[in-house]
Amino acid sequence: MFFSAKQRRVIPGFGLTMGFSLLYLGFIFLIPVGGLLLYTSLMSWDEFWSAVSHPQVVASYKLSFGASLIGATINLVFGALVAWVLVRYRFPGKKIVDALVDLPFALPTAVAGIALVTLYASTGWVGQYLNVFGIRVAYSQLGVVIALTYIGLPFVVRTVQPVLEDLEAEREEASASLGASRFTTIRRVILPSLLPALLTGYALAFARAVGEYGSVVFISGNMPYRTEITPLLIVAKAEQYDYNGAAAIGTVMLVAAFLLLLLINGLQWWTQRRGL
Amino acid sequence: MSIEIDRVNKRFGDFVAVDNVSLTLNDGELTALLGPSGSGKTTLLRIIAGLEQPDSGRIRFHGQDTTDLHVSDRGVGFVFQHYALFKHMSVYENVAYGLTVRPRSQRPSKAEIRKKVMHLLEMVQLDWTADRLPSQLSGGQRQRIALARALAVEPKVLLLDEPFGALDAKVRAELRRWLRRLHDEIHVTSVFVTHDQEEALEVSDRVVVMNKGKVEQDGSPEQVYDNPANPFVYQFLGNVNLFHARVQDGVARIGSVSLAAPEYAGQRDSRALAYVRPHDIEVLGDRRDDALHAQIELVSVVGPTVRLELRTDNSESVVQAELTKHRFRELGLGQGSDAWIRPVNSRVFLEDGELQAG
Amino acid sequence: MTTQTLTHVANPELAARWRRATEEPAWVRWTLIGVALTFLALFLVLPLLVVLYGAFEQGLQVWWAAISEPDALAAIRLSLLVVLIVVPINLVFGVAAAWAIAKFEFRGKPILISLIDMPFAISPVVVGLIFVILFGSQGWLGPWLAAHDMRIIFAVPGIVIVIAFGTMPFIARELIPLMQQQGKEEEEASLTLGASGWKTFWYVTLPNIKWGLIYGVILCNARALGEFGAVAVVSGRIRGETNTMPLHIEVLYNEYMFTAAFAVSSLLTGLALVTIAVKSFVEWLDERNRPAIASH
Amino acid sequence: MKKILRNTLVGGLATLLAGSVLADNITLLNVSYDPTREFYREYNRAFGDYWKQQTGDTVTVRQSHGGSGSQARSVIDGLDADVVTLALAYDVDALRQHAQLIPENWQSRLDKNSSPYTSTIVLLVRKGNPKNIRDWDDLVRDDVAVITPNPKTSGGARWNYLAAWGYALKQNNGDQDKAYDFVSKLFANVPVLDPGARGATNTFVQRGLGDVFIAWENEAYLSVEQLGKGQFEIVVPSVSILAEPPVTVVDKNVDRKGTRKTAEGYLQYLYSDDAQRLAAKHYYRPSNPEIAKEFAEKFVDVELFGIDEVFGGWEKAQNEHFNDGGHFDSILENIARR
Repeated sequence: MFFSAKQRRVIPGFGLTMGFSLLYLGFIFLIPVGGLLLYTSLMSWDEFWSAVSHPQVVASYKLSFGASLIGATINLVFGALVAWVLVRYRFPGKKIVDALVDLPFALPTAVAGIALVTLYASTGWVGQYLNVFGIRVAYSQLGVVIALTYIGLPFVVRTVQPVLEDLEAEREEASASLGASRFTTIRRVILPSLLPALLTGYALAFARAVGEYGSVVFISGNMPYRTEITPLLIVAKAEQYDYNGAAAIGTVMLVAAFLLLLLINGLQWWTQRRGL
Repeated sequence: MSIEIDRVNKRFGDFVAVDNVSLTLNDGELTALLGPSGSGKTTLLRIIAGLEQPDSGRIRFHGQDTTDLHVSDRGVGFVFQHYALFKHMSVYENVAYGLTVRPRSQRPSKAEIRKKVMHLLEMVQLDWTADRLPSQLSGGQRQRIALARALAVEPKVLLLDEPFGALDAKVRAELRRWLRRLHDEIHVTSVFVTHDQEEALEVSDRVVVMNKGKVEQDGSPEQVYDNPANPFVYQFLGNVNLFHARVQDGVARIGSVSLAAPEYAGQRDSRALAYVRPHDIEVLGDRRDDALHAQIELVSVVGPTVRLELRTDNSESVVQAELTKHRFRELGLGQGSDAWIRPVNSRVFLEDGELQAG
Repeated sequence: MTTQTLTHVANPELAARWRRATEEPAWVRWTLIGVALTFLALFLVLPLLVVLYGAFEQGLQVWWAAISEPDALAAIRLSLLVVLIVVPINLVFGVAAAWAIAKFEFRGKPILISLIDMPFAISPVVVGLIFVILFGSQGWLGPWLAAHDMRIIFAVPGIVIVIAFGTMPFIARELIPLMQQQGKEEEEASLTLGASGWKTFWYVTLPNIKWGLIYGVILCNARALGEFGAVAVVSGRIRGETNTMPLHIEVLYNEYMFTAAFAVSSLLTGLALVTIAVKSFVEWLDERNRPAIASH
Repeated sequence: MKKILRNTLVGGLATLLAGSVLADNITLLNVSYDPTREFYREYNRAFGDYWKQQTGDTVTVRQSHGGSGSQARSVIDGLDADVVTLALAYDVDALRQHAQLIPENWQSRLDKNSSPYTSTIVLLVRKGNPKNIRDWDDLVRDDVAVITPNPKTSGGARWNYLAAWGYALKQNNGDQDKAYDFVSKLFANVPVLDPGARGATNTFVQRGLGDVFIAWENEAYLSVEQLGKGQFEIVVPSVSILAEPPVTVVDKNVDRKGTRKTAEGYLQYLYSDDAQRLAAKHYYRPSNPEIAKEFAEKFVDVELFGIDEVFGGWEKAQNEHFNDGGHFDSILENIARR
């Protein structure tokens, strides 16, 4: 039996906690998600396939996944850097900066979208200067990347930070005593230890970005084939009473999300196995 | 309160942790469960406590079946290897915990609790730490607090899991003696788990040697040490030298040396191993017929004793011998000297399959 | 030779240049700090300033008028109501799930953890869609609900459910690693001392997970207040009735009442900032309460 | 929760006490599209006063605004609207097609095709008209960026699209292919497709994107008056479409809630002189010609064509142009390919 302890346990409450967890998961999660899958499975294959493989939909996958990939990569680089700076260096205002990292978790996405477009539109505080160089952020694919970078920012920082804090100085000292330069030490000793955390943060940021809606619609141009993200397309389909199409695309995203999570948990498993 | 362990079995997946163990631990005794890691001793202790459920078999306290009694109703005091002190509570609160969580009807008054806790803290000589947090104490102090906490509920039996495992050598030795004295004072039936034979031999009234889930030997420290039941116990209880020997009619022969082995009186010529502890090897400076020639390879002085490593003519392995510094000076030997050695006390076990009635 | 070595050590220039094996040269350090702070300024501080500037551009009075207007108050009330329902439920769930996962071994554990994680990765829009398909009057359960005069979507229950869905992992996710790392020795110790399961949880487990729990609640709270995409689909946007704060912000924005939109945003941002401040305070308390264990 | 419970209770009570002399508290829900916010805010107050006078009942009207299509979807999925006041007949008709919430003849139940006010599509340009935009022709010039919402999700944008298409037909003697090319060129100039009309206004006005904004007449005036006085000018094209935003009672809902009488009164009152003037004040063209005359100088006289005469009704227009695989999809595909 899944989800049942092998036998009576000394610590009490297994039945109660497991029962409540499963009941709650079932109500709030499995019934709806199962419902969507069932709904999709009632469609014919042709109908499903034509809905999810229409060029406009495929273009939106490319944007959603592509921009998420870029955003997550930016977060990978800068998130690692921010985590490094926050853990290793001392500078004035460090506590405040550390606290601010959580802001994208806490700020409603719609507000984030409005704030970002206010900044990056060609009349905005930042946009007007970028405009001089011919860089258009708002209403372009770049805008989508910016929004997705914003909402995924805390993930890499917050997964790498604790690992970096726990890293023993001894290994670095050992590397240095063996004649390695600081750069070599970082590349050969520190980076490999951080790799699992980096990948986990990367995957989480990516997964979150793929599904993001609220902040993107304000800053992306929403042009089909060019700046239309998949979640927006789902909304558009639903609003044209095309629930089948919406559900089909939704299922594709759901499956993508699940695969991503499997990847994340696989990474964590791998991490534990390597004893890092 | 006696503890009766009746044909207890416990597996974890494919791993047999406790293999059909039966034991009776007497009232007021301090028993050591001794064995290497993975021998099942901790599992057995946790089964007695009710922290693990046996796959089969019964546990009885004073004849009363407690197998299905929940740990919180079993009335055992359990001292954890890593103390398991409640980090967020002061020392006082930790010790008082077992009393304060009792149902209101059975709970002593605040003043009584206070009196009792302070008494216990005095007993473990830590009354001055009452207001501290566990993290502010040293390892040895934490261990004593954990013990006081377990005693506060007046347990019927006291169970200790590797109680000194995480402490340094000096503190271990002190605490060991202290535990012995404490037990003599309160006389509660106690069981402790250890992998350290010295600890088991020094502290306990009784030693139960375990290996691979089975009891190898059960007896007083002297019995176990002097009369190991089998090669495993012999080897586990301290350093030992192995000599290939031949046994015939109650005599074991190691080269030119003969040893009495009355337990094999009717044995025909068989291969055997003789186990000799380093301090049972007599080292002589002069040649003797009933001794083996050897060369001293290494001399190390450890406090009042001298340990020698010698190589015999017919053996590739090294023989260890132990003697007093005084005796060593008398012999006038040094590194590289020739010497003659003679086992004065040994235990002979036949090699596998050689046992046969003569 | 000896003298020379001594002079070397005493050489102030060299002493100043001496650095730890685990340190980078100063210029590298400051460059990295500079790059990181610039990145954060662009991505975190500027949007925050935009919101605050927009909110207070026309003075405190206008700001106050915007957030004390009846529809805004209704949105605030609704958001708080939702939070009051969702956070406690998710709190109980988080603790229960973490207890089951951290204290017991059972098969299917990784699957359970993955399921708890799923809402992180599912698009809020898909969440909204799922509930419309299930509970909409054209949906599967819709006719039955209508026949029994029950409303789920376009009413408070629907909003509560989608927000509960989206914020489900936060507390559980915070507690699971914490409780796994703490093991179960203290609980066992408590049980051997005669405490019941509830008492053990209350006196031993809870104090140990307190800070993680608070942090999880804070994050869950913030997300519950800020959830937009899924709520937009199931709320029906009835002014003063089913508009949560983020939806009300969108409404105001679409009515060209930018100052008001930013004012309500600033309220949420303020909440986020307070949240973060509380979290930092909580961590600071935690650090202070954990006396330095003799190190190295 | 409480409110919904109260609504249900009040609804039940209203049914029980129908025709009695007791004064009731009645709540209506008007589900509308984006640009009507300001108008209905004022109209609801006026109607409340009027209804109190007439019947003694107190009416509270709740508003829900959003994209016309998305609002219709919400009502189909169970949003408890008493009346809908949407951007186009097709969206209202969806209530019948998908959920049988209203009868087949809904559009003939009220005067003027159930459209108490009309509007048209005009062009909004920046101050001084720097790109010198005079008519629809200028929108397909290479140097002009056009802002319009997405016709797939916005009702107003469908009017925009059809207005342009109708103009091109007129210029080319009804040649559909040429009209297709014209609209294709126009959309090739569109940099942003907001999902709703209000979002598009924000893009043009607040973010300064684009040279010309195709908008509802009332939205255009609102931008000129409220958002940036003196920053924008309205250009009225040579021909445009007669936009008829229809209204209807949602029969299934009002019958269940017992609010039919009030809901019908609410819509009837839209045709009253006071309401017509109020509509005009908010830049909607009154459907009552008498009142329209009063505001003659406010609304430029422009040649308007109807959807029925040029496109054969909404059903057909929707199928040919906006449904999946329609002209609009293929236009977007062609633009993307270029």
